[in-house]
Amino acid sequence: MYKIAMDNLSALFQKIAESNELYLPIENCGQVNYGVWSEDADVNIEALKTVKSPKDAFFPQSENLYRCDKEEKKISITPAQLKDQNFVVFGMKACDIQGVEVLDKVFLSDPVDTFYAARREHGTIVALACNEPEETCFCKVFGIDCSDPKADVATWIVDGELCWKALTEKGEALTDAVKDLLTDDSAADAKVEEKKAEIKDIVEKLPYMGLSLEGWGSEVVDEKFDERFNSPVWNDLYKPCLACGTCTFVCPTCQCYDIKDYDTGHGVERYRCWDSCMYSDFTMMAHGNNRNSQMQRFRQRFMHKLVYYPINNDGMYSCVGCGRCVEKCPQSLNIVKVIKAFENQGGEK
Amino acid sequence: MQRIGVFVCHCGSNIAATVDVKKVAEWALKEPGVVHAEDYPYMCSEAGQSKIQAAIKEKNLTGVVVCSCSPRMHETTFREAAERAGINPYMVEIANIREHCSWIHKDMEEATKKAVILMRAAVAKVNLNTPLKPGESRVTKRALVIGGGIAGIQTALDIAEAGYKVDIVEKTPSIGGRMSQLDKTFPTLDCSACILTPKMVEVNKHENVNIYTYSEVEKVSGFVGDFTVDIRKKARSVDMDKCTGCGVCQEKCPSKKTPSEFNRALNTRTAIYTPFAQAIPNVPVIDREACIKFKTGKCGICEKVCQAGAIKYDQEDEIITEKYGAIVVATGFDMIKLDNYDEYAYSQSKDVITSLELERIMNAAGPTKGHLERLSDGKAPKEMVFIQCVGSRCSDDRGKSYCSKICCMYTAKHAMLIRDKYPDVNVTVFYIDVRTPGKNFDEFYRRAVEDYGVNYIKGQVGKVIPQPDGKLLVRGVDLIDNKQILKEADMVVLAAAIEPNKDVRKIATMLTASIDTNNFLTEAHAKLRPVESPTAGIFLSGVCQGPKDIPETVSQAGAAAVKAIGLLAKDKLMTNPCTAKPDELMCNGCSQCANVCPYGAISYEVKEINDHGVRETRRVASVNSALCQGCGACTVTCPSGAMDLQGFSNRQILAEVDAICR
Amino acid sequence: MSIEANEEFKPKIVAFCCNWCSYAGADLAGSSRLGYPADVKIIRVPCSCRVNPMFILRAFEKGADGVILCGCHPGDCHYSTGNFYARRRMTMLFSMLDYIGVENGRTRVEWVSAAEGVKFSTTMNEFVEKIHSLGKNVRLGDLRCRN
Amino acid sequence: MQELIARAKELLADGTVARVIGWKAGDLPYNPEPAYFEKEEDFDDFVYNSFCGANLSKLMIEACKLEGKTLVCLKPCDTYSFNQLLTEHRVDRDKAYIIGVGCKGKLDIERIKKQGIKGIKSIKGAEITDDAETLTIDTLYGEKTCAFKDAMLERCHVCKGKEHKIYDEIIGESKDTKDAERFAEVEKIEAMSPEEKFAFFQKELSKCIRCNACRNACPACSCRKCVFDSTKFDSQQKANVDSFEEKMFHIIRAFHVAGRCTDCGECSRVCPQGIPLHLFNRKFIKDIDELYGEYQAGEEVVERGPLTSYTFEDAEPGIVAERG
Repeated sequence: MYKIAMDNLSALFQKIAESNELYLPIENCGQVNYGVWSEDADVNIEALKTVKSPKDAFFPQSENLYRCDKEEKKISITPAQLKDQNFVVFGMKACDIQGVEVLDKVFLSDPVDTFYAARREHGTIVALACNEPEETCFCKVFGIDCSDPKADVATWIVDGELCWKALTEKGEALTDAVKDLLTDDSAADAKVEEKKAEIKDIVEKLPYMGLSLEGWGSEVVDEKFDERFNSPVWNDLYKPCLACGTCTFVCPTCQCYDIKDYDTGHGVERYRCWDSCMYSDFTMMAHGNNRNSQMQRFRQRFMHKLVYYPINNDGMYSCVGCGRCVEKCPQSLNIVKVIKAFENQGGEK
Repeated sequence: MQRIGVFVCHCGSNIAATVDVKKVAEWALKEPGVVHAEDYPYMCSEAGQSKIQAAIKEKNLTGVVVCSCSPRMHETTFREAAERAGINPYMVEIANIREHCSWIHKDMEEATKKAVILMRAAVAKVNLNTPLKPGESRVTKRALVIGGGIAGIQTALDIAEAGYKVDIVEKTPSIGGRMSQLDKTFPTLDCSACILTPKMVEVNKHENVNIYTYSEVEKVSGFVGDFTVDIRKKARSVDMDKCTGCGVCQEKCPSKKTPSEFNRALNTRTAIYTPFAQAIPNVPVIDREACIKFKTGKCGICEKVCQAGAIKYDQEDEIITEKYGAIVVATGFDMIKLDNYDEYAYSQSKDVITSLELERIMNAAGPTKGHLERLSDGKAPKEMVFIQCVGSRCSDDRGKSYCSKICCMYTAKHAMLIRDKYPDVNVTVFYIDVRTPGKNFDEFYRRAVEDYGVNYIKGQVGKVIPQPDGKLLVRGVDLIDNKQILKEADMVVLAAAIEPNKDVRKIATMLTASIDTNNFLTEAHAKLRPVESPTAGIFLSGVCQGPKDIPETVSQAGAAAVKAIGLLAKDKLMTNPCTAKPDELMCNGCSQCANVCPYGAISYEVKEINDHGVRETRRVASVNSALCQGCGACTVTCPSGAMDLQGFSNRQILAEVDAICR
Repeated sequence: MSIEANEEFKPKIVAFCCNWCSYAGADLAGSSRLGYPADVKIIRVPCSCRVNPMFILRAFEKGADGVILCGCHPGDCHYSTGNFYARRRMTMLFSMLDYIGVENGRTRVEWVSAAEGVKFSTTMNEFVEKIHSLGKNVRLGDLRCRN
Repeated sequence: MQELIARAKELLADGTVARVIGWKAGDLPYNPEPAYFEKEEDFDDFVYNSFCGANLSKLMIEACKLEGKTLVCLKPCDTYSFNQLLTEHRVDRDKAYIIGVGCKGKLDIERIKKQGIKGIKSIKGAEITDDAETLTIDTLYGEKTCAFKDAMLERCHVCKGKEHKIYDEIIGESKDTKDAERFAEVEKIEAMSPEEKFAFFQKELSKCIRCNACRNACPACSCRKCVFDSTKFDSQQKANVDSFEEKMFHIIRAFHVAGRCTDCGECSRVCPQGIPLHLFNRKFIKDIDELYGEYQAGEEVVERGPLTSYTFEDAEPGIVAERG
């Protein structure tokens, strides 16, 4: 295992940035979000949760697909360029990494989303274990171990040092590129193991650890599905929902997008941008909307994460327990409350 | 997708000299939706219009853009032409490449580029135009004339003669106006009263005319064809039906110190009074501010002496609400205040008077019974000086920038009358220019100079200095001999500028008629529509539109009447289809739009709305398109954009913005 | 030195004119041959109160360097009260633009009557000059449009 | 709180109201959610404490469409919003039973977390009956304390006052929390140079993710369909595609609520990115006060707001440049 002093991180970032675009948590006006590293960026690598997930690095909130240019009455189409530059996302937590896996299943399965695939190909993920998990975290419920994140490189902060371990070929390549700055230390392994145990210890004490996914997942089919889908509980749950898109936009796994045209005056730029199932025009069609009430849209979000997605993806949930929605919902609604609400139904009527 | 034809007008060389019209047409063909483009020397001509119509038919056009002069000039022409060729007139837009382009730019390349952009904006708009259909509204067959001077009287008579009901609202106790104060008229020198009084009688007797004297317009709402007007009939304190006009009350009234408005405050009147002997109606009013009974509760003499029992102290103002199809403004003029012209000593000497005051002095019914005499000592003057352009043609803000138009002529008249009646009086006129454009006007002026020996001096008077002996020292210059002149005069007459009646601004605001900085009402077109206000259904009669003399006033009064008659003759009017329209699916029913609507055209109804299958009963805005005039205030107030303006929709305007900025 | 640096700055200026006064004032400027730069392009609206702040922001978004709104003088509105509302709305909008750091000379309101051809022309000349002094609008430009 | 629950149950039982809108205890010490209570047993979860910051007045738009009256708990500042909604015919007074609830300042969990307090297990001092000056917070990483004032929402520091502007009855006491000038922040920005102003807003707004939480939480933004969701202005955007659109959205949003915004502070409270959105609205409020006379939206039900009225003598837009 390699290590580097935390004080020396800026040198490491500089080194990585020499040949890569580097995304990492940056503090701007009191909020930490992933952004492109620059020398004067206020890096905050120790922040547990960025406001937005690092999903943008692979699936940006808005991205151009192609442009139509009009010259007289001829129209030419130019596709937007695919990502062709290597980049590194530094400091991703285990939950967010699992989020990328959720996206992979959507965008890399047939038909492959070439924009996403190009980003995945050129991106290297450096993971960071969560030192001080918070009360809103519940990744363990989905089988995620935040003490031992799995990515191209895994890192831990232990006693003022960043311990570094390459796990994949991409990880090895990145490690080679920055080797000058790292020191090999076999003693670090033991320290990391100690740290892992410490983190796991805290995780056990988190309030949401006991959350049960009983009644959700890929087994919810046929009658069980109908029962859950038609449950009156939804009717109570959605009521305070403001129909804003906060939960979907901070979520590391939400992958719905809308395609829009932008009139540049000389032609049209077609772009996609994140959509939100909370919005009234979500899946709006010419005839209207097939989810025309907020209850239906609210239900969509949670049924998708906890039922539809698992059914289509071998039982994998598309919630990773990052807890961002728990923190950010203006009305304090969230997926945990939804799961609990059904739990309280005592295994349904 | 529209099929648009673009027609570029040369306007002879007006456009073509600065804008490469061929290029504009060429560029037009590159615009989305444009399937036809051509240029032609005069698009507005019969042949030009035929070209548009032919293209509409041959190319199946759905929209037309004409690049030409201002839409204010020929929009209607082209819309009508398009309509005759079978497309909706509101599918036509004008790109103004003359007033806004060729006439103000010199560089051909620059002007052509701009013309292309203006064309693009118009094309972008037409791409989003939708056919609009005018609605219909009723016409109330009754006209209102505001002002009972010669202009108002003539207009009312002409309308009445055509068979329509007409009401006159006159602020003072009698109709007659300024003309009733005049002694003689130019250039014929006939007696003003002799020609006016029969008219007054005629209008008063006319079965189609109803006169509200001592009344004012209080409120106006509605629109062309359907105005609703509140008229305040001020309490006269005299019962119009009972009063016989015997005049005893005026003889006996003990309050005699109020300056007479009719005699320009040169003498006084009683508290109960008729302004002048021939007043119509011949019913006095009680001036409550002067009346002892009203001030102290004591007196009541008039009530005692009135045999008819017509005195009504407890009479109250009455509000009459009436509907009209057309409104004619004939509010007339007043002389300016001379506070800014103290150098002429108007406020210092009783013998410095205005021309209108001179009219009263010369009039047999005036304060001096028609004898020309100095008001200070009653002596007959020997030297009289007239000063022209007092406050007219003024280059600074002391006076008016315009020429009052009538002064040259009435001064010649005064000079001539004085020289005729009092040959021993010397008359000197200081003038800047003498303007006599009018039938027999110059001849009239020359008679004053040549036959009556009036001394005209081209030059201005700098100061009038009252002397201890009561004479007036006039200091001026003679510009022709280029010398200073000092002249002793017994009387000085100032040809003060005329200005619109001070109430006209209030009235214009009520009528939403536009008014210029001098308070003259603006005509719809200075040359082609001089008696109409830009506000539909409002017509202009007399000096309220600009300075003019009696024959001009009378002819304009007739013209305004004809326009009003033309309107009243219609049973229905087509209403402007460019009105606001709410999208009920989006409307919140918040009432903000109704708050800013100047016409009260927006109301609310609770109804069931079906939004793609979701039914809900709720409050939504509804626009009365007959009342809506299409200003668009509501569209901006509406936060969701539920309210839009047809013909000037959000998307249309944005398309123009985009086209200009791209 | 690049070619662009030498290129003369040609501002894009949108003028919203009410149909009754200012558009007619512009017509009068035209028929009186009172020139002003061709950078000014006029959009006819029925009344100054028809101008939505979104139109103005949109113009900037699409690359305008200045936007001016002309209407009837207060009290002379053809619709009697339209320009009073426009006046408050624009005061608010301009104040907000100033507040977020947009140069406040880029927007202007001027009351021009149908009789004021001279005023229309001098106003436009002044405004264009002002925009020249401010240079290209970068603070409110749409990045997507620029490329 | 018990008095409130008892009264609500009573009104529900005697049929005066068909439902109650209040707050339901959350699953963490600080996340109660707005909720409907229709049966007596629902009240087991009823809570009213210093974390009940949400303004419930906007929920009344939907509640007024239901059968029967709805009891709604409104804090003093929420009553301004309710009045404004009444002004705009968005709620029905006859369908509402308003209990004005006392307020001793509301807490912002973000401000607590900003102080490095994490892994929160419980919080003492947030009960409405407490007069504690300090919050005692038990966390996974030990016990922490935090001054109540330091954890208060921005809006409570510039509180408009604890007087309920509309209510059927009042339950609970209030405590004045104002300790800052309402327009101080705005004045600070006004004093900046154009470059500084631009940099300030550019930085703050670059965080915006266009989640629309500010709009959707705002009681003044009650449009059935927002212009930013409709095609009417070609303004329909779901994401900021560039820096202009962030500004456009926030300027227009502020403009649309100008003269209608009660300064309830919900926009800033709900912003997941902590953008001080109230600075936009408060700027307009300050301008309106200065140019058109003091006006507090929602103080009472009025017919016309400042932007739907005028005077002949109003300032010209050029005043913006003159003020500098």
